[in-house]
Amino acid sequence: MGAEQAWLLAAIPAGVFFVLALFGRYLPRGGDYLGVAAIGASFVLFFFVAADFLSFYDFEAHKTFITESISWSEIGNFKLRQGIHVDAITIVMFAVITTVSLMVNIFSVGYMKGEPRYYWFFAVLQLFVASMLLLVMADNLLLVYISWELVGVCSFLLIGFYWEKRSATEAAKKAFITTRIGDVGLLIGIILLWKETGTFDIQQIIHAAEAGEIGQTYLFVSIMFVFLGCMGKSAQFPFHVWLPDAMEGPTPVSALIHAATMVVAGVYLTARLLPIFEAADGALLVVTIVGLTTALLASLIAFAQTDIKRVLAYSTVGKLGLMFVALGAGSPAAGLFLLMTHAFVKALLFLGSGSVILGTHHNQEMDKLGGLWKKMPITGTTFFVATLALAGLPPLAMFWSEDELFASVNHEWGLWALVLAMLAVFATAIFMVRLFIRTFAGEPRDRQVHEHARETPLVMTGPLVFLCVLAVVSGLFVFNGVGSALGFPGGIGEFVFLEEPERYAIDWTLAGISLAVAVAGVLIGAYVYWGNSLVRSTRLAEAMPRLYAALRNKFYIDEMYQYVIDRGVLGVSYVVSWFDRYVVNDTGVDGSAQVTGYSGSILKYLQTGRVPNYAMAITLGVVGLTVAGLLVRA
Amino acid sequence: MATEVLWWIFAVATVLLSAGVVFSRSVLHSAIFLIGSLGGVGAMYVFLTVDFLALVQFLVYGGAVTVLILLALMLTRTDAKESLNGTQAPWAALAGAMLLAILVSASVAVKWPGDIDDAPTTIPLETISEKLFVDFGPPFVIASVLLLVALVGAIILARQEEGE
Amino acid sequence: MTFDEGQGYAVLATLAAPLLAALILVFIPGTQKMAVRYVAAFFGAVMLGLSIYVFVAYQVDGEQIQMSLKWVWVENTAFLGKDGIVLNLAVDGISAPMALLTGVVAFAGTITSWKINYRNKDFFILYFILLAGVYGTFFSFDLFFWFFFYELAVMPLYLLIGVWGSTRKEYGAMKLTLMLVGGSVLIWIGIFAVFNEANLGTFDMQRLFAAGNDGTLSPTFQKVFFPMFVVGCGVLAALWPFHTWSPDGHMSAPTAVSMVHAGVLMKLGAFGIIRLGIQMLPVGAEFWMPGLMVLGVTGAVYGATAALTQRDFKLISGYSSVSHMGYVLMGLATMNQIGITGAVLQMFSHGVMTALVFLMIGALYDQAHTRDMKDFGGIAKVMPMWVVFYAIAGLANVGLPGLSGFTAEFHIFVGTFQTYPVFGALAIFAAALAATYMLRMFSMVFFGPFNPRWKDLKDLTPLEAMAGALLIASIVVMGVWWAPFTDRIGTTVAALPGVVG
Amino acid sequence: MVPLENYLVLSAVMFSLGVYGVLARRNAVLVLMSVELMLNAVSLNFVAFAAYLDPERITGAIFAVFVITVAAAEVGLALAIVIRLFRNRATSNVDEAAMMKW
Repeated sequence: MGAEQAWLLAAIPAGVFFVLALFGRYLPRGGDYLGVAAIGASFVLFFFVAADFLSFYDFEAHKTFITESISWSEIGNFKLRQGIHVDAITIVMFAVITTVSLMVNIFSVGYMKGEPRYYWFFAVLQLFVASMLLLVMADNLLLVYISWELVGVCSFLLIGFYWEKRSATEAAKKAFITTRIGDVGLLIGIILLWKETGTFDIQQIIHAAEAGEIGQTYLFVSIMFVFLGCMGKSAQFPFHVWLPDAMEGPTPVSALIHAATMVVAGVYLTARLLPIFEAADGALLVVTIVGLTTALLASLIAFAQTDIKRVLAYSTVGKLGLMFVALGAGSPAAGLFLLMTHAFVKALLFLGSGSVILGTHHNQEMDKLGGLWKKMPITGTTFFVATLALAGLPPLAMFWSEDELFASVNHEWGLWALVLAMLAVFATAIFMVRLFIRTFAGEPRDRQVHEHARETPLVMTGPLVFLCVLAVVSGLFVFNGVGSALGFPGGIGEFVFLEEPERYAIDWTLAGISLAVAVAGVLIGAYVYWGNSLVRSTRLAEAMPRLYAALRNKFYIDEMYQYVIDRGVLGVSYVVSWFDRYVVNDTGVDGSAQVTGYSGSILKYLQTGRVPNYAMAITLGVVGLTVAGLLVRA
Repeated sequence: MATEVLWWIFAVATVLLSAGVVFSRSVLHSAIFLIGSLGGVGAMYVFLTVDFLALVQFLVYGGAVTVLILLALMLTRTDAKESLNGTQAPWAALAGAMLLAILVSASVAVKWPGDIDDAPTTIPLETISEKLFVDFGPPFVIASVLLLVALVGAIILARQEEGE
Repeated sequence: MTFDEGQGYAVLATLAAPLLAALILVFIPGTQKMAVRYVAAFFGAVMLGLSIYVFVAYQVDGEQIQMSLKWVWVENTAFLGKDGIVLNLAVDGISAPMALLTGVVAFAGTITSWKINYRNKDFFILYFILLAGVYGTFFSFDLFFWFFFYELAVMPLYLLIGVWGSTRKEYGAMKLTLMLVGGSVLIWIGIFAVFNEANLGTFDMQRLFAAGNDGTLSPTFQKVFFPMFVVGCGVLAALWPFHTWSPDGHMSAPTAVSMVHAGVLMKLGAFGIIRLGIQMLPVGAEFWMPGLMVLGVTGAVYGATAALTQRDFKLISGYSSVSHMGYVLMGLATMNQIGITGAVLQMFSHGVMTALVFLMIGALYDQAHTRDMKDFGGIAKVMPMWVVFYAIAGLANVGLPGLSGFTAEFHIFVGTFQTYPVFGALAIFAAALAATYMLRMFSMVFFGPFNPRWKDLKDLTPLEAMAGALLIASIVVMGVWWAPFTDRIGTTVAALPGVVG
Repeated sequence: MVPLENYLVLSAVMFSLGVYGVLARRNAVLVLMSVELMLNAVSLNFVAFAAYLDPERITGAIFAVFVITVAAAEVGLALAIVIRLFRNRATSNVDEAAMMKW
């Protein structure tokens, strides 16, 4: 089992998908064990792949990849190959995806118990993971696009899992269509890159871009189209609207979407193609600006949300923005490191909130929760750790990754970007504390909910604990010592890099500021939201009613889109339908038929029905034709 | 010379009789003129030395057809006061005249190949029979079937049905 | 008997099977409805088998035109010279997948029609005659017979829709037939013009193709008559703005006829553009292709836009057919190898997926007797298998990778970008619109709160499921492993005149 | 001797008279008689051509035989129709039988 067989990682869950989809309903327990086993197998295989990859690793050149491809189709010069490409980025993504997916799968066994279509949930989950794994190991953009779309359709199926609920269906539709609009850009970008380089192979395209074989403007335009796809998938402004609504799916699905699959696809692809972004002047700046805008916007909106999952969703949007900021600073290490730590933390948070939801019998409104820590100690503790981690407190994972981020942003763009990024982190700290306090701490707001709350079974708390450990330690991967001890060439910066490896050195000033920001955020949050009365926060909201309303309504972006869709897109469709019905069909087609009929109704009077008239017509016709013929000949 | 004079007499007679058919004010007269006219054509066949055809002409037209027509006239008595001509008679005259002009000018203007001024070549009966029964055998048979069909059809059409 | 000749008989058998079926059915009394069904199903299976054989037996690295079989019909009379009219059957890389498509859709349609009870003997006779026409058009390399079979395929539609149809069937049938016949007239005029201009005294396509290439058909002539063929065939391919028969015709047609019509017959139009347009009048094609491209893009975007707000299932499918056939025309108009290959792929792909869509619509309509989407909701509760099948068809429509629609559209997009990047971008945008109207329908019909009015709906019958599974298998095979298709199509397309590699 | 043109002109005159009769007459039997005139004119033409221009093949003469045959059949049928018409409509005028119009 070497890295060349990495495709097995995706193939096993994919195979199980077919088994479960076709026969799942006949299997005992809906075949959930098959699902867990499949992803467990992928998880185990990942270690073999990683070990094999590291055994190949060229410590001198500091860069290694393993690639394997087969010919797929050939039309003249248009040759398509499909294959896998395993390198450092792939290994990191594998680690994140397999780990989180496995935890989500195990958690779902408890969470989804007794749901209708239990087997179907697990089936689609397998396909979801398989597509994502395929996406990160694809060696060409065509395969990237294929798995990209498969990820999209799986998210559609999972978000809309409770299809009896109109809101779930609508959310699924919104997710699919919003990302699909980005995908239009992606496909255009891919084909534009192909047009210039004649290949879909990612490495060859990167070579071509780096060698300057593609004109600057052309390269910029095409990579921006590709980036549109990344924005859509990764819920960047202005495509971020689908992600909060995607909460309508079962909570484990949210965990998967937010942490390991779907949204990180955009980050992954940007990281993968980062050399091209670098080669195109200005592309990185666009990435940074999009990332910062999204991060700030999402952090603000999260303040005014009351649904646990919705708050978490906006925090994801914000963190995704920060990942793009990291990538925009030209540091794939920072971006992927943030992706990884965030994945563990966010999976933990979502599974934790899933645990809360199940423990309180499907209640996810913060206004009805509170004081749950005592009732649900394990969930509460892990959630607490995750909250602090997301807020960026040391020594928890996200502190280190955000530190890396700040360092690279500072280095690349200077103070303005650094300040904005920190602002986003600061806001995150505040609303995460708000979330935790209102859910777990203080006095219960709804007695009934509180009394029926209970801790969830081991199959759910187990993954929580495991992820909690990762949320604490995964940040340490930044240190070279830790990396080397695990057999890696060093810390994340030495493993994933663009041009040359960066040795991690902690910048005490930045770290201090970052720490200060996080602590300040946490304290302010605690001050504002502590206690049951909500006096301070209410006063705050009342002080700025319009801002509060704007935040509460997510800056009216959804309403704006709705307006555009209703009035714009559907309006055009009505116009086209009208045009087709009345102009093309009734006027053009039926109209010509009517003209024929009308002429007939006039000309019919020529048919007197009297034989002599007809005979006369014939005779005159003969005479006329003869004369005409003679004239023509003369 | 004698043939020519004779021809002219017959030709003028034929034309006059034909005119009688279409201009006469009595149906019966028309029918009688028609007999004459058809006989004139038969005479023309004689001039053209196709005696067999002349014979057929006299038998079929002079005999069968005219009898049929007379029979039909008797069965469909018409009101004597009624005009025999339709409203488009003047136009019909015009159309006929135009057609005549075209036909005559065409017959005169065309330069026919071959020997056209001399007497026509005699066509012996043997040639006709050979052509008719050997070369045109199948059409001949078909024509006979056609006659039979027409006969049956005519009977069916003209038959008095029950309840009429 | 050489190998090739033997295979020629396979082609002849494929063409003869539906005719034989129609002939046998004539002698079965109309009251023996089960016997009629068994005979029809048997011949459907035979056709499927033979079609698969023809597709597989086509040698990828052999000559372009294989399995040839000639039977001189009329020659050396009046205006016809040597090989005047020849029943010239053969297969090339484009007609091989088309034959396969016909076999698949025909078989699916046959077993779907199992439940037809009203005059099913007459239905099947007409149905098989139509199929014979389709096969004949795909196989004929003689202009006369090409047109003969083309008309043979179009004519039975009138009766099939007019007698066995539903909603406004007389109107739909009449409009469809008149528009298609109008197109045929243009083709017929064009065929005689070509015959006259080439002055070879033959309707043999290959000699006429040669005439088109070596200048016997003058450039001016080609430029004048190319639009005639394109419009004439384009009517059948739902070329914008001659597409309006498609929504109405599909709305009225019975299930199997919709399947065969949208699945196969519409492809005859595009096929005709390849055969008569690109192959016979290459200069005209080169001159007019930008215009066809514009019409194709218009159709693609227009159809997708109009489908957004429809409420009748069949209208959605009708408009989406307009949109997808727009892609086919775009692919043809690229005049490069990838684009035209993509167009043929799309012909196949659209055939199977639309057949599946109409199969599903029929399965619902037969029970619900309404097609207004607003009436439904949460159907997934009572008809889960139906929903899965329909969803697969819909997603193929949307161009989801792994299903045939993506394979085809991807090639078309790549081909279009080679020559017309802006149109390519528009087409990709139309594909996103496709996602919108499909998902809108999904969420209105499949999902949402269950409407108890439909609690008695039954899921697919085993026969329908079988037909659907066959179509889905085709969709998936082409979506995942498209090399067998591109190998066959690509080489033949490369040999078309005026096509860039 | 009599040249070919004479026959042609004669037949042309007869034919035109027949045409006039067909167009002008109302009585169906008279129309039929005029048709006979036209047919005879045509036959005469055929025979004349055969005798003058094509004495070997004499297709014209043979054709005349067929014309006479067909004419006989036609007269039989036409008169049957006339009788039928008269019986149904009590008229044999062709311009009164206009049932087939729109």
